Amino acid sequence: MEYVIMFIAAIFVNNVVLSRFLGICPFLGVSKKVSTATGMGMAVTFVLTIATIVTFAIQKCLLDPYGLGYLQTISFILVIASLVQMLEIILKKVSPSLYGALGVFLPLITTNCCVLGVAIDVIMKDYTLLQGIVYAIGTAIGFALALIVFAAIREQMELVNIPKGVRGVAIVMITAGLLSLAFMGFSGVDNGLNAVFAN
Amino acid sequence: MNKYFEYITNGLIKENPTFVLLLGMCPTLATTSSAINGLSMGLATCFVLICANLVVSLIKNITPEKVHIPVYIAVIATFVTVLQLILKAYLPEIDKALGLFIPLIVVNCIILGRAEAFACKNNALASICDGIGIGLGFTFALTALGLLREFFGAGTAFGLTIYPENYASLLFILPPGAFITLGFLIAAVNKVRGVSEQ
Amino acid sequence: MKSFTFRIGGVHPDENKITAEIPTKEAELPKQAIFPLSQHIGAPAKPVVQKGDKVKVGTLLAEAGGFVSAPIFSSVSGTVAKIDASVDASGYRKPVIIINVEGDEWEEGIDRSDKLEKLSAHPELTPEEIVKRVRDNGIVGMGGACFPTAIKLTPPPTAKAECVIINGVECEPYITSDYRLMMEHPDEILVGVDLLMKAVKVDKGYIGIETNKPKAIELLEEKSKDYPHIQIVPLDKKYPQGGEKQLVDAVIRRQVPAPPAIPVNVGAVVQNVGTAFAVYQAVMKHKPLFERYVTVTGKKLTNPGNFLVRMGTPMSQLINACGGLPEGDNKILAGGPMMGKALPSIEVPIVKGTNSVTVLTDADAHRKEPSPCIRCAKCVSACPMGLEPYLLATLSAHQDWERDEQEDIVSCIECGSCQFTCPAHRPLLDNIRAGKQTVMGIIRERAAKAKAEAEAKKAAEEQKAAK
Amino acid sequence: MANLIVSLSPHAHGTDSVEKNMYGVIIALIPALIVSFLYFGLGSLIVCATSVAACLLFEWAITKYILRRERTTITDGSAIITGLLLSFNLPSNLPIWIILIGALVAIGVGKMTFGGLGNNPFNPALVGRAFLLVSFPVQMTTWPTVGQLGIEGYIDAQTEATPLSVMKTAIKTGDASVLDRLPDSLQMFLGNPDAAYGAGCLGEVCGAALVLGLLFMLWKKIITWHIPVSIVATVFILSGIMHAVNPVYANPVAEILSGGLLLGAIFMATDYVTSPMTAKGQIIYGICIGFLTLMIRDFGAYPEGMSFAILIMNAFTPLINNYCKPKRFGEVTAKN
Amino acid sequence: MDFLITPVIILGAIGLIAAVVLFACSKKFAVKEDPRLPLINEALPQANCGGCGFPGCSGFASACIKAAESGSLDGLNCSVGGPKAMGQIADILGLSVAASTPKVAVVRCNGSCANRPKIAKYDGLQTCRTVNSCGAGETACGFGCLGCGDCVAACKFDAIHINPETGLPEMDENKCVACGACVKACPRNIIELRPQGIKGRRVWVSCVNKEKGPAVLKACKVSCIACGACVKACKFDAITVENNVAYIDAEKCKLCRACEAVCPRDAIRDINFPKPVEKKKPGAEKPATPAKPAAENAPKETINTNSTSVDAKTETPKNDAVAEKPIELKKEA
Amino acid sequence: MQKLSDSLTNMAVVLTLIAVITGGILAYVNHMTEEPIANVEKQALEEGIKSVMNDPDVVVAQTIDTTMTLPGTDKESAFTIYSINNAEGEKAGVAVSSTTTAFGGDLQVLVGFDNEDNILGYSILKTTETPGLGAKADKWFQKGEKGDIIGKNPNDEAFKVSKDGGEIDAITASTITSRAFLLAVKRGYLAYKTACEPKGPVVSDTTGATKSTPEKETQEKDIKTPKSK
Repeated sequence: MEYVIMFIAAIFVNNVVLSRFLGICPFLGVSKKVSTATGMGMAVTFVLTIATIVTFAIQKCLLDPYGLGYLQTISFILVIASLVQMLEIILKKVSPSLYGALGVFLPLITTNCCVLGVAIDVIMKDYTLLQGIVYAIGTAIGFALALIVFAAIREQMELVNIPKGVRGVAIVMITAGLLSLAFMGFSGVDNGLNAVFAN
Repeated sequence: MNKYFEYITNGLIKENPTFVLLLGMCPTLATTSSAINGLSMGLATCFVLICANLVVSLIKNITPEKVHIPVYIAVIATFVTVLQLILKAYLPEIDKALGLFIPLIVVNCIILGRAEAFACKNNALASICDGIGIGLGFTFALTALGLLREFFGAGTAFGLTIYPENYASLLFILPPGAFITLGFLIAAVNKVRGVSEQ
Repeated sequence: MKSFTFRIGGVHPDENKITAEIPTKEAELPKQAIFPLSQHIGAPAKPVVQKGDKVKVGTLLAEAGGFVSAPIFSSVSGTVAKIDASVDASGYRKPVIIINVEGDEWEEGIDRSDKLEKLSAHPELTPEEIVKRVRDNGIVGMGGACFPTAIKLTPPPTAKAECVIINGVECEPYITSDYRLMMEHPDEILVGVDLLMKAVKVDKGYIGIETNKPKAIELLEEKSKDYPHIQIVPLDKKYPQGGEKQLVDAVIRRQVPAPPAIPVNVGAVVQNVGTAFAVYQAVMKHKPLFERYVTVTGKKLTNPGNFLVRMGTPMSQLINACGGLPEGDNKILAGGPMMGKALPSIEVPIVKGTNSVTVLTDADAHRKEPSPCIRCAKCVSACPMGLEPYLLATLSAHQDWERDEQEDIVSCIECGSCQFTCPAHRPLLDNIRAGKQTVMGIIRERAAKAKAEAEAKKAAEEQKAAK
Repeated sequence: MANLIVSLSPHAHGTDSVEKNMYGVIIALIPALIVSFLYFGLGSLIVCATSVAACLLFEWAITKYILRRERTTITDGSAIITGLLLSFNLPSNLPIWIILIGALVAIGVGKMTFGGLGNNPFNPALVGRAFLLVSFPVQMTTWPTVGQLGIEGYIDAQTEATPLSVMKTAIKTGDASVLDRLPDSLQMFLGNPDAAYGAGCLGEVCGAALVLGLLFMLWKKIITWHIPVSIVATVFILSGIMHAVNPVYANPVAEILSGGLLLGAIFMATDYVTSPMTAKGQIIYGICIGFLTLMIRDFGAYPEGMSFAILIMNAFTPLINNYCKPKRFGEVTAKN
Repeated sequence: MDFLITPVIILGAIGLIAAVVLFACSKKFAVKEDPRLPLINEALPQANCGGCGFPGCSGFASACIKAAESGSLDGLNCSVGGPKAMGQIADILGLSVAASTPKVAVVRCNGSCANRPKIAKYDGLQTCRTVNSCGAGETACGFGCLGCGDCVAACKFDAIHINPETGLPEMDENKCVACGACVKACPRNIIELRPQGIKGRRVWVSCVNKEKGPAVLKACKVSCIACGACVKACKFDAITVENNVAYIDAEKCKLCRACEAVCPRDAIRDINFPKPVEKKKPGAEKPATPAKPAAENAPKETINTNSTSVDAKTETPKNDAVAEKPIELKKEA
Repeated sequence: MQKLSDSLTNMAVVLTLIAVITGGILAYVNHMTEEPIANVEKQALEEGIKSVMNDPDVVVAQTIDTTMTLPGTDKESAFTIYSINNAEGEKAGVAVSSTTTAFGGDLQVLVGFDNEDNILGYSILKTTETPGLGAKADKWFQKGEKGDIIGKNPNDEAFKVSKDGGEIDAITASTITSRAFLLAVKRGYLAYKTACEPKGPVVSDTTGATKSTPEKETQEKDIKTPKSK
């Protein structure tokens, strides 16, 4: 149950985009079409999970034993950058169809701060590997959900007559704000559920 | 010399990373709950940006294509970590306020973006100027946004009380407020620049 | 009375059947008759007369211009004045044959008597013979679409007809010509249905009539007692019940799949009552299609009525016969207010598909001012094809043809229910129609391209094989 | 002779209009409005009037001076509805300046930024209400007891816990006996000025008045049954199960009658602009709202889940519209 | 120096492993791709910000290559790299070379409100497409401009506007880039891309009505009636009459304006000439700028109309020349 | 100058070189800042302890890091208990650092208790609460503020927010943070009691449900051996 609540909390309550401001750039950039958003969401889920496992291993096997906590940022990002690039190269060859669906999004993920953010978060919150993975997947799904919902709203907005002054990024921001306002409704749900299931 | 001056002003207005290029949105939104936080984040980013630009422009020719992203990122990450350590040691308050977003400067697309778009094609001095310009532009945007949010959300500006907090709309300090304020700010900047977005 | 209807959407506009109980009059002969060469779907007819030729009533003026086409016969006697262009119901100037009327002399061979000829008395009428006579006499769908009837009676080999459905629905407001026809010639219609059933080799026929015409239902039920295979089906008052697909759904509970499927793919051959009557006259009386029932109506017309009109008669003559155009802004429609065509001139002639001349005046003539879409989804629930008109219209306005196609814009039957029901008075159908035309163009282009490619490939392979 | 008029078909038009629908909704809101006057007196009047007037004013001013459009849209009734619904979601002693901010956000941010009626992805009244709830949590979560009709009821009202806060206390403390303090269901349905715990926002104190409005709108075919019924049914079934498993969760009838559930289900979730188009989509939408409402009510940090649940589902509406297409003609059968 | 050794070794090891793995992957899983792709990637900033709306820079690069097939990079923009990067990409894709002979769009209809009497009133969606499918429009000319501005909406460069006085679109030559969007948008094929001409001077027949004499005469005062006077007047064999409309081949035209002088209907227009053409027939003066409505000389011209209509009628060819649908016209033009 | 090509040697050398150099730089900077950072932390802690003990002259006598499972949870929580002596070397009380999950994440407080278990003062060590709402906790419960807890005993029945039937006013619109805060204080108290005085009073957890003695015994077993520093 703890994992379930953690998972739900990561998706809705502490939605990575809407309440934690991680991964805003791809959120704004790749949310013009639902299909693209879905692809990006899948790619992020994939990379986030792998990256969390790898960085977890690095932290626990290399950095912690030698007391090198300060190398966290640089080693994590190095690993993530190489990992993403490697995945891209491999996918392109091994499964062109999957590459077609996900591959194009991969380079974008390097600079998606939610990958590094989650990797660091997992260490900071002192999660176990399993918790870390659940958290990572939850976060990624939260990202994908926000992205897809937002893409659908934007697709709809494409078809209406938005006033000239706010057309473009401005209206996208304001809509994201309202979406974030709506998602604020979830706040505290995880604590509430935790309390209920702890009793 | 004029050219270098232009690089600096360019980043401030014409290619303002936040309002025009729309880069580095995560820290823009996350760290602007007050003017001072915005300012600190802006300056921190500015520091990393200048250093990274400088180093990248120096090593641009010895970097093989396939590894240039890891290399640049390693450079950036170094400066970020240095910054983080220094802040921790000498300015713990700011370190606390900015939290996770200090290490996340690494993945701020402004920095990698400038490294790729500018520093790896220009000489060291130009790169520094570009770093200053873009960095200051970013700082300016973050401070403005922080100021607005602080003003509406807490009734203060740089911590000074302007009107009683009871009358302030808390929402502006919360995540939705960040998006909404930035949205209207961008609309206002567009209006001032006389440019209609496509 | 148990009545049926189609299952998706539909609206119910005010009926305004002001001419329902006015018996049909024969319209006066025109001074000059105009015969557009394109009165039907398909290739225009080819003229076989020349300027100065003398013609009689029933003389062939133009022969079918292709497989999907129909011949055109003169409805008057006189001299061919010229072959020129004139405005027809499309709103454009199109080629026409103009005849100066002199007297009223009929071709021999046309049986002008009132005697009812029954099918049982004519064993020589094989299905092929019936279809041939239908084709030679230029019969087209009389409901408005004007599809050559003979083609409908020879379904493609992939589909098998199981029944004939006769459309006596007349769901358009104002129009009463089919109603009058049913009231005045029920026997002929029933024989016509018999003929149609024989032509497509089926032994089941239905006549669908809306319950706002109780007298017609009663009369035909009475008369159809002699025809055990013909069933009268009362239908709810709902527009667009007269649409082919909706009628099939209402009567035999089968839905025709998306285009290119046609009703015969689910076993139904649909014909209008007017067509049934015309088929009767063509097959039994050797009378080509040159006159038809037309309702001339309008709230502000002093003297509306139903007329038996020779084709080629200009509408102005009929309108004058009804008391002339009312004061104020007028909109003249060929057809009813839901699907009729607004005409830029009243000199447009009556053609095979003109079931009504409707005159809308003042407020009725104008569209209401549109306001933004409030996404109330009333168009979605009104659409009889299960489409999303608001979306199709917006996508068309944004020229997003790809998504338009995904959203099945080609299924639209242009019935206008969406626009009728829209509380924001948006010009939904205007947009959808533009989108539909474009998308269909794109589809055709793609098909042609694919075909060309396939052929090129085949040719290349053959060449290879030859080597 | 005057020129003939030409246009494409159809040439006939139904009698329906945007105004008719909007004013229909306003009429449907009248019973609840009257009840709120009876219960909260002057306070209710001030809040309602301020909210409606401010919404109209902002809509007019923004259309005219910021968007610079020729035609203002204040006559179509939508701004009045936004104003009324906003005020129905506010406590009756809310200071005027907060109401003004709420109206400004509702109209300015929630509606006109997107280009006005029909373009907004979120229900403007709810945007205003959620904004106020987050911004001014103190003022927004203290509700005057009913029956304080005079000016003192506005300026310095006695406040009272709402049925919802009683329910939440029961869950938090795990003590089902707290629920005994709830008024009985009939009182909650009819609304009783004397009942303890009769407090709440303006529009949510009398279920009967709201249901009356629902019946009117169904009769006038302004809305269909799908959304209200699916919301209420979901809440009923889900809270029934929860109540059966653990009695600290209030009984389903109380859940339905308390708070803004009926108000939201009848008037706010059914907003044309922000709800799904097809019946199937509307039912999914309703079920999700019901579910989310219960989740937020029972476990979340905010006292009432309805507003947020609707806002969240507003966000999902385009997605629902993408996937819940009406059944196309011909999809059903080809041959039996 | 102890504190230095471990981090250096560990980080060095991470770097080495990353490099080796990346190298191994890139060798082992090498895939052939469009040779231009890496070049474009080079030109792009590789910020992978997604600001362009494509998923990452390489996504944008392949979109550019795809767009290049259709001949233009319209709508693609990299906000980070700016115009410089876009210019480089255009160079790589060889698009900048394409625009060899500068062209400009011209409107081939002069049926202003004054020249073309209205016979009906259109009341519906105000787009040319819709009006076109509704019938001839508000005037009797089934070929002329409908004036609803589909071309204006199609123009991304703000180069075309409806003149409220004439109800006709007018081109801003300086802004027009001859992208052809308006040509595609016009349901009646009135707009044509013509070579810009020396000093921007152009002469063209401003009518596309394919109908025969009387109907054309009646529909519009400045319509081409296919009388052939211009064909005879042209010394360079540049004018042909086909489908009852004269057409000036811009390649052959030497801008002498002899045709304009003889046109009885004033259907030939010119632009950017210093002096108005001398009309052979007295009283029918042609204003130099097309912007001025032809209404001014309309009354005088009615005389011409009457005098020439007789010729036109006698010239009427045999019936077969059926007016074709506007859409099919495009391929010929 | 031409860019280096993508050969294995080049890639490996460059990337390794960069990694080595950056590693070196970082190690050096870390080395330089290690001390100041530790100082900063230590100073902050000392300042904190002094402020929560409401006495500028106290000295930490003993530090106990401990983890235990408290009633009402099934998770181990970490506590740090500082035994405090005053300037004269007499026992002045304890300061406990305790963590709970609040609205936005972990909430870590440092609470000082006098010898009678009454609260001397508190400070928030770590918070991720919302600014303007939960983040107000740093002032809200201080002396003279609305939610004053100074001088109160966490073992009292009334040590709860008023919404839950206690006597402490919750931070406006941040009941969850307030609850979490009080819970943190109470847990700190419990930890200190269980760790230092195994025979301490039987206490109830904050949710209000009474806990029975057997549970308390299990708590004792859960306590890890305290290690002294």
